[in-house]
Amino acid sequence: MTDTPPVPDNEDAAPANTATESGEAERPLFAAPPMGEQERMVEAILFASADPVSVADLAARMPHGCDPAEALVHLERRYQGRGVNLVRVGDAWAMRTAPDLGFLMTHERVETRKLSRAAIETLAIIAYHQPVTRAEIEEIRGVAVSRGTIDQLMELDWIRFGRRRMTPGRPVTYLVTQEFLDHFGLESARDLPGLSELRAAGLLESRPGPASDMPGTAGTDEDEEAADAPERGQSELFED
Amino acid sequence: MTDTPPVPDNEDAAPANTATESGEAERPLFAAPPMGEQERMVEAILFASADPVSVADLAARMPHGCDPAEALVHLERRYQGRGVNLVRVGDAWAMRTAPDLGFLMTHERVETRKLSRAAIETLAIIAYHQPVTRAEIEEIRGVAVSRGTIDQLMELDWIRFGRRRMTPGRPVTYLVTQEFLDHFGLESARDLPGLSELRAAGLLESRPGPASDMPGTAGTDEDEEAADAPERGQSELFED
Amino acid sequence: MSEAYGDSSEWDGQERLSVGQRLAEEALIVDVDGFEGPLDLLLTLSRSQKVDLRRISVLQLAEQYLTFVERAKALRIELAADYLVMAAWLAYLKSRLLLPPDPTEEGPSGEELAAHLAFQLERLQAMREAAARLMARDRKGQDFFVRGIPEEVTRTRRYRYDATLLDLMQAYARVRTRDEFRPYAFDRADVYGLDEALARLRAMLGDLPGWAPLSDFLPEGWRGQPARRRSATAATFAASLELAKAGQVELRQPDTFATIELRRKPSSES
Repeated sequence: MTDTPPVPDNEDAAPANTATESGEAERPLFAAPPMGEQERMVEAILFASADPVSVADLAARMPHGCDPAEALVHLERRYQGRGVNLVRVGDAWAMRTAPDLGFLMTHERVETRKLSRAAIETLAIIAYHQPVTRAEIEEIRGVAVSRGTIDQLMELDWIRFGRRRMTPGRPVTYLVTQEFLDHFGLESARDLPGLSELRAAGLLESRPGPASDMPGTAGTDEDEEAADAPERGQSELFED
Repeated sequence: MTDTPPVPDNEDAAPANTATESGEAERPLFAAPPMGEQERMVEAILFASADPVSVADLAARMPHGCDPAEALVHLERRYQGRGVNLVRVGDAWAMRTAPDLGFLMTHERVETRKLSRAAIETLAIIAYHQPVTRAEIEEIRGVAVSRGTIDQLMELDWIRFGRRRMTPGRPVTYLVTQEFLDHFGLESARDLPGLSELRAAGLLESRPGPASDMPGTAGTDEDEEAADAPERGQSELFED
Repeated sequence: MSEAYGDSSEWDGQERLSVGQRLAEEALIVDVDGFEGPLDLLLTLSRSQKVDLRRISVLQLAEQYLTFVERAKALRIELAADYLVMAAWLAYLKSRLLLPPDPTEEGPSGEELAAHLAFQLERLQAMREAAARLMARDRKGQDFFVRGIPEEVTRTRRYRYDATLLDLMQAYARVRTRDEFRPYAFDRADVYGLDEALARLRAMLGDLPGWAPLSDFLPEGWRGQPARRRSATAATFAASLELAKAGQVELRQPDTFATIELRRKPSSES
């Protein structure tokens, strides 16, 4: 709170070894605080700052006449072997937890695993054909879709429920999420390459298939058309 | 929040200077790390967190057999008079910059919305009289407490709901939070300034008025709470 | 501003107020919005007694308050109801304090009421001082600061599933090429044949009482899914034409695109 120029009134708080070594009597008016005090200041600034702080910035923030470079030397020594270390980041300084204690910070081990073949295929079908019902996914994949696969994709926040289809049984539809688009770097599901492009990219070897469809032409739009769209079946995509 | 006891699977990560000084051969399986090492761990954990960390959380995160409470004692001593201090917040601990160096932190200062007089007084009443009902706050202030005031204090995470009072209408009570203690640099609600004097003067008692028709006390209620909620001393909390 | 009241005894005769005193008094009244209710105003008035709140004269305070309310009325200033309620109560309190106690009357004595009012004022004042001391403390984000670069800790063990856009496209390509490599076979799953439709229609004709829409003749399981419904409709319609040609049914359609209906041809009975 105080905006008054800081007077070195904390000398007693400063460690004795540094506070006493300078000749107090000779200090001019507005003398810099003793080095112990400067070290405290650097310590506090580095602790509270959201970014590493350069020596120049330290000097600008500390009272006139301070020598942050020297204070940093003292501080670095003080934190050697501690749980927290002073580290240099480019031409700036920051406090970081000691690398060997990293295990305390990351209590979780994140293991990256590949999605199962069933999951990635299901995801692809949802992305290309959304909104799509489970029955339709099964129709396209030719095998049943397990509850676990859907759950996993839900948990990853890559798919979500769309509107129910206005057909008997009112089956629920699936859509891909914003999270999905973010993860795969897409602006919209319409940006997914079409089959012809897949083929051009060599992902679809072999002979040209009967399908010339552009994905995303049918119902990549979100919810509104899903409900009243029973007429234009998703399976149309495959029937030409 | 794993409840499984953490296994000390990172012992090899301990720095050489501490790992070698104890007789490795004699250490039983799963022995706790030496106290110096535990102190480093507590230091790192508290440095890494912007929020206070409870002793229980420390214990859960440190290797099996550690004694964070003792490590805290060492650590507190080590940081005495430094630019960063170890402070106690309720049953948790945190590292905070020394208050006398606040003038250096112009960059980090958080501009807080100015609180109304009603909000400040309501906060004080809750802190000193907790657990306290809305009707009791209104009794003390002599005016109705607006919902906005309570909302604002809730939003600041300075107050929270306590248990309902077992009186007619079962009015909800309010308490101050750990964030309140942290914000005002209090170790506990017992350390509120002037608390013991107020208690000695009988000003924290909920003294029933001799006349039920005292104006400005009853009927300021906005909602269901019983205006005549009797009469368990708020100061009970502090009386031990 | 309470200081401006001077000695409260002057309130007894309003004529004797100096100009300055009257201005101060009016300022107080005009400022009544700035007070948070009667208790707040009473606390302010009580300061003019310049004594410890514990030794305050509640009688004097009641008179001050009543004078205040009278002046506000004289100045035609609207006072909120709770100020007037307090005035009425204080007038009652005043009478209880001045008159000798009536032993037959129930309830608390004037002194008890006065003591409680004094307690309320003292408690409110104490809370205000406590609030001020609280706000004057070193505060987080103002005077002391938290770690600027917290290192977040998450405490759940989890697996991160990853897939690239390439994985996704390859998967889709795989699904689609699987279809393409399938030996050619007419996919009959969703095709309702003419023969089936004919057989079904013939079987149903016997029970038909009158006109019925064509859609009633669609078999179960072929009415929902669009492709299947289309196929069944086409087959059933073709079958109905076949039967009409054979003279077994009649067809009608009232209007273009209207529902097609059919019935058993009456003459076919004979």
